[in-house]
Amino acid sequence: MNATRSLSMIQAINEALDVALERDRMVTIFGQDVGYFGGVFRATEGLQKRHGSHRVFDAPISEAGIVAVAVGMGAFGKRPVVEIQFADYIYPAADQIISEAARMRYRTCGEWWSPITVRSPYGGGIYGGQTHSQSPEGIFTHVAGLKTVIPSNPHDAKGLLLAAIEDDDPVLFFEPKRLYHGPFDGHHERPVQSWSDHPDAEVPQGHYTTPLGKARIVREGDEVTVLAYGTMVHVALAAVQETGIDAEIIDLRTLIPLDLDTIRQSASKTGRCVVVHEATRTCGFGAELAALVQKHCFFDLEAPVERVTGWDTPYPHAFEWEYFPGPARVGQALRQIIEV
Amino acid sequence: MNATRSLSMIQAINEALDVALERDRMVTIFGQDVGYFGGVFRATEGLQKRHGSHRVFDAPISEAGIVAVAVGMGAFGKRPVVEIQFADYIYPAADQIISEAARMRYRTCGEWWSPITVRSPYGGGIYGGQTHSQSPEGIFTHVAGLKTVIPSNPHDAKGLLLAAIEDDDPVLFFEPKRLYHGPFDGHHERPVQSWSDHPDAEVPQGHYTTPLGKARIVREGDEVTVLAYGTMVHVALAAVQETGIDAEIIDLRTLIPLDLDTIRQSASKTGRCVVVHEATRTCGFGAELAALVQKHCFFDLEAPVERVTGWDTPYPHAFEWEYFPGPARVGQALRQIIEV
Amino acid sequence: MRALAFDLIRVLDENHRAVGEWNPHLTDETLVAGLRAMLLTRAYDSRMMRAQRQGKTSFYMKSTGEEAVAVAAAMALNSQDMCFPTYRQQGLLVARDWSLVEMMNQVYSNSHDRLKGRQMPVFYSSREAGFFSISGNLGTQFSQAVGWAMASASESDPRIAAAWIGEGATAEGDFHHALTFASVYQAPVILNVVNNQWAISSFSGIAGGERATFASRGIGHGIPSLRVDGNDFLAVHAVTDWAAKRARMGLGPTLIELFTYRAEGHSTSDDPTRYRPNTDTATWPLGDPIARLSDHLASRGCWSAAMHTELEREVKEVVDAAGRESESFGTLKEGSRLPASSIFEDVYKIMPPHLRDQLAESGL
Amino acid sequence: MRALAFDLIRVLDENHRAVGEWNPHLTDETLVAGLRAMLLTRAYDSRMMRAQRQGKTSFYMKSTGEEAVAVAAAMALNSQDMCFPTYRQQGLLVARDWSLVEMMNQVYSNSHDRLKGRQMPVFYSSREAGFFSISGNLGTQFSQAVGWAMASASESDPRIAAAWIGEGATAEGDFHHALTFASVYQAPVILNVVNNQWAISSFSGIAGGERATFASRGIGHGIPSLRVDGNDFLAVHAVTDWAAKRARMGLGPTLIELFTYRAEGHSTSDDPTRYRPNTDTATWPLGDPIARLSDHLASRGCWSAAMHTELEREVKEVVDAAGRESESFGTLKEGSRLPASSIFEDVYKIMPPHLRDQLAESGL
Ligand SMILES: Cc1ncc(C[n+]2csc(CCOP(=O)(O)OP(=O)(O)O)c2C)c(N)n1
Ligand SMILES: Cc1ncc(C[n+]2csc(CCOP(=O)(O)OP(=O)(O)O)c2C)c(N)n1
Ligand SMILES: [Mg+2]
Ligand SMILES: [Mg+2]
Repeated sequence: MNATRSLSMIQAINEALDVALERDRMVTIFGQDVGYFGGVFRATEGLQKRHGSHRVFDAPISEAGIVAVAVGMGAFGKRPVVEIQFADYIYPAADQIISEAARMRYRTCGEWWSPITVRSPYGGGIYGGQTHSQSPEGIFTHVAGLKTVIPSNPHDAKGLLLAAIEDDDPVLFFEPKRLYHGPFDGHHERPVQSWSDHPDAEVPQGHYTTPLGKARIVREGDEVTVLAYGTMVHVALAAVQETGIDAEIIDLRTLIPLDLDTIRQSASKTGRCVVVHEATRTCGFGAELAALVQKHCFFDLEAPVERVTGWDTPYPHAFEWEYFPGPARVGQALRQIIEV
Repeated sequence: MNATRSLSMIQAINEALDVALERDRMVTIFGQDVGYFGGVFRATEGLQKRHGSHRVFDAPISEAGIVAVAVGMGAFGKRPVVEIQFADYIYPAADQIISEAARMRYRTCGEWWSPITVRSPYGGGIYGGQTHSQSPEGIFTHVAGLKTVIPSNPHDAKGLLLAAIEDDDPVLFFEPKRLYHGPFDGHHERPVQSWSDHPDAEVPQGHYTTPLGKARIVREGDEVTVLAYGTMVHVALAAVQETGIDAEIIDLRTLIPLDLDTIRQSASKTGRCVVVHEATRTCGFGAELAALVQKHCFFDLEAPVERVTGWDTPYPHAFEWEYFPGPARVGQALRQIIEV
Repeated sequence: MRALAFDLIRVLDENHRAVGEWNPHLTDETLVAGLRAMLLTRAYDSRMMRAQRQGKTSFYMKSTGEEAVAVAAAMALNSQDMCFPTYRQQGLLVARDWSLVEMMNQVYSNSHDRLKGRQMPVFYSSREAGFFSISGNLGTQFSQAVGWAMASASESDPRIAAAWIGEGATAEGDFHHALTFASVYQAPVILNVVNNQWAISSFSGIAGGERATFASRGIGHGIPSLRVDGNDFLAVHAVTDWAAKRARMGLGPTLIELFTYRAEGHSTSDDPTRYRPNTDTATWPLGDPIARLSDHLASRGCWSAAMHTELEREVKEVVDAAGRESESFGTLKEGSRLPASSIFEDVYKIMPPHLRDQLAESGL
Repeated sequence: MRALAFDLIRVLDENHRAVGEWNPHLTDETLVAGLRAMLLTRAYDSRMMRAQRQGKTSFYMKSTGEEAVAVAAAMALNSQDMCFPTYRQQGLLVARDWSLVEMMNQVYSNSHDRLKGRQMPVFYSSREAGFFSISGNLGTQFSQAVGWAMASASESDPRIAAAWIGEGATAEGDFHHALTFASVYQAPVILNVVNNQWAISSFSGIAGGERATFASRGIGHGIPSLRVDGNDFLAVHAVTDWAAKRARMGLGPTLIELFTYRAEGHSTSDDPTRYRPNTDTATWPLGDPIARLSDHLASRGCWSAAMHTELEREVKEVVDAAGRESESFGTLKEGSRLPASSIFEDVYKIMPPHLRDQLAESGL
């Protein structure tokens, strides 16, 4: 393994892009403000300077155009990595993602495909209001042909992003923006933490991949299984520490394809399962997880699968902490479920 | 109650639109080919002639433009009813539906809202291939602020459509195109049936509404609950007849807001639940139903909630009957679940 | 006519005189009112910017240098005409005498915020002021405005619609849909492209601005299109008035490109020194619209430096008084707030069962 | 230059002679090859239409009257240039000598269908023929073509891209995005708008065609734009050649409006008598492109009615032979089929666990 250093998540993402550009001349990066400026979150900082403005460049404010151009480039043989500035702005590109990228391989029987990666910061907690805080993953996990990846720490962010870029299927790579600069457990009232002392911020230099489709057991436990991804992994950890409940926390890392084996084993072992996500509840990815767990672990379950999620409302600017499923709400769900 | 006649579903929809235009001069109908021609499925036939081309007119091929214009008209005080020619073509309008129509009331605290109805034929079974067969309801049921309605017969189609139009929230009204001209139970190898003898094709004249948010128990039964909507209600009925299993079949009619009470009572009574839809499985509306039923009826369930759905693939042209969750597959699920 | 899409309509000449066929011949009173609204907008912006720096809110966006775009348009329109703005036309609200306190309450998400803390700062909405709810998703309002205008026309309502979009956001499909529908249905709408030359860090060339003017986008839709000096209050007033008259006469849409300059950063989250050489306002292309109007008034002999200074002082006082009042209702993180349970309201007209359940579950 | 977007470029005059500055001066052989490809396309269309009426497949779409649009373009392009067509440019495949049997296999979704029965009839795809997979969602290919062209340019690949869109579908955002990106990055792409005057039941005016030409949409993006008689084989060839040369020289995109006429119904699901007065092909505006090219060849003294009849007979024989061969591989509802389990393949490159489970569950 290569030597490691402690990086923030945004640095890890930047490094993954740098490595991808270095290793594969077909990798091309574009999006709004990603070129000269280096991205509003600095994910592409320095890349245009290092790799040239033919490979890293600014795009017009047209999410649909960005994805369409990526699909066309992918058909040519490029490996485009595009940025949607906020996940909330992915909807104009919905048709190109759902009708085109996701179905290209299928409708051409493998004659063409869309080896594209769509990076996008998602999630709340930065006072972004309803149009800079959304978690739209559940819309895209319904679409056959797409993969959806969400890292929870710098190490995985780099490894998963490299795996996503190298993957020949279209991948939506949602980045928990609240984790860019530090692990965040939902305690917004406490001082901001940095990644520097975090074990998962030890990022190897150079190239490595974290395979898509493999979950990670972040914490082993016997009383209840917590399924989470992105920011919510840290929230779940805080809730477990605060409640003292011996929960097994699984960081899904990839929603599609899902590591059902790991989930099944854990939920069958603990007999209880809490699903946590920031997205609105109804028809969110948690619905699928609950449906799967109740189906595959039915006879082992002691209690219904519970969901702790964002409410079925837009994300309200001034009340984001009432919307956000923080450690108190997760902890309460844990306490309740082990009583059943 | 007004006198009834037997109508096909497309006639019932046409009549609902006619009644709406007649009763409320703010109702305005537009979409591709809906004006002079009367719509590719004839849903708007004769309406332009009767109500004038200022109220019923053709729109450019721009789903996003159509919905945007409806949102603007709604803000003015009109009550637009727009048609998306096939549900597969709703994605270009995703941003205007999700970011705008769905959130207008919330973001303005009721100062503006979007009293719009988006009608769209959905579902397969007409050799439409992957872009004329989709069931995208599960994407929109995830979005707070939208209502989603799917009728299964002419009577409900008229009553629900009038209710949808009169509703002050944005409603997606998905019409099972395979039911336009007759009830269809999935037996594609059998002669086509017509609505004429069907009890639910008795449609009252004039105005009436079928309330949103109320499911209908299509068949009472004790052994298992089947949750279905649209075409699948008829498929479920066929499966029940063919298996002889005493299933309770619930036609949801409205997905959001959902009639959870009716579902809960039934599943608690039968202890078994099969969810049926034509859409792809993962993160479909069936996931939400399974998640809800296992949560609310956990201690009454004898078996895990099962889902019989379209596969997680695009809808293949020549193999649509292998994709379609027909009575054989539903019947098999029923037989299996009562064995548990 | 097509040439006007490539030209640059101006009224003020180098000597600050109003010249040429577009001269709107406005009265001194109107011009002073316009100057005051622009100064008020600028003073408002600077107080709110400071408030954000002081942590009183999360975010702010100034319109510095672009005040004429909004203020002159508002004054040329009827007060009942419906505006579909972006986040940089706060001048519309100011020129329409909408309450500064209400605006501030929104920016602070405080206990008196009419939008109940739901929207990010500057995403105002005021039905009363004919100012449509600002969307975070760029471009969406442009085609909505066309729908509103179509509805107004079909009701023979005298009100017309006006929409604004940034030159960067013209790349969104909504821009195209707006032009298409406006042209096909000849909607009574004014479609304004505010070309302030920057879209966050990207120059207008990334939106196609180096290949043709934004006004010329109208040509392919058969929409009369004008390109105007957006920092020339009189020119903006004149073209808006022309377009409004056309719309009211049933002659359909007009596209207007307002050439201006974003004199400051994109927002409080932005640092323009990272991507453009110099933010010195002295380099503003076309010149500060406020200074230019003030100079014009002086050239008419009805205005002086002293009067200008006095007006500046007066508007600052107005803004400060409003600020004090608004802050007494709380700021984002301090003072009284609305009940948090309100977050479950207005998702639907009537709260459906699942939201009632969630409200109960939330304990709010 | 801008005037060409409002004009109508023609080469053939009333006496069927090639005249004017756009005359491509093609050889007799080239023209006869073009005529043959157009006739072959028409014969193919009519056989497949009949096959659909006979229940051998679910759906079909003809290109009658628009053969020159595709065939002349294919002949002016290099055979390796990449085409992003709509469903009405089957002439591209024919002109590139792609196998008629393969095309029919796709229409029949039979056991030899390269697309494994997944796509609706006429949604061809052929990497070998440089013919991009047709999408059911109108417009999407237009902006994808720009991306392909940008990639080609950045690799200094000599191939250029060409895209087609119906005049109705220009209302989609993709059209605007294509123009924007093509202009900003000066992509080597030819953007063709096929204005056949109808979009199912709606006249081109519903797409804005009564307010301005579709070619003039390029002006606002600074894209050289030409409007051409799409039923004039020589004119289509000439403008395509001109645009291709520009693209290959690195001079960027060209927009071409091909003015033509959809002589038949939209598809086999359509009945045009319900919305337009007369489908008599004799009323074709601009005239049948095949007849016009045949007359032109006659005017050159190298073609006769007898030769035309013989060519018609020959292409019919070719089509019939292909038809027999393809039908021997099955038709939609008869004969051998591919294994149904193939529906689970190619959703992803490697079948993920949940699809393996569903495949097992399906029993296919
Ligand atoms: C659909 C969408 N995409 C991206 C963004 C992020 N964004 C916010 S403002 C902005 C720049 C807009 O520039 P312009 O349209 O020129 O307006 P200006 O800020 O100059 O007034 C961007 C990219 C957004 N809000 N919405
Ligand atoms: C996004 C989308 N919206 C609507 C349709 C339905 N549709 C199919 S063809 C057609 C008309 C297209 O007309 P035009 O673009 O002029 O092409 P033409 O058929 O004349 O070649 C429509 C509305 C579609 N396929 N895709
Ligand atoms: Mg700008
Ligand atoms: Mg057409």
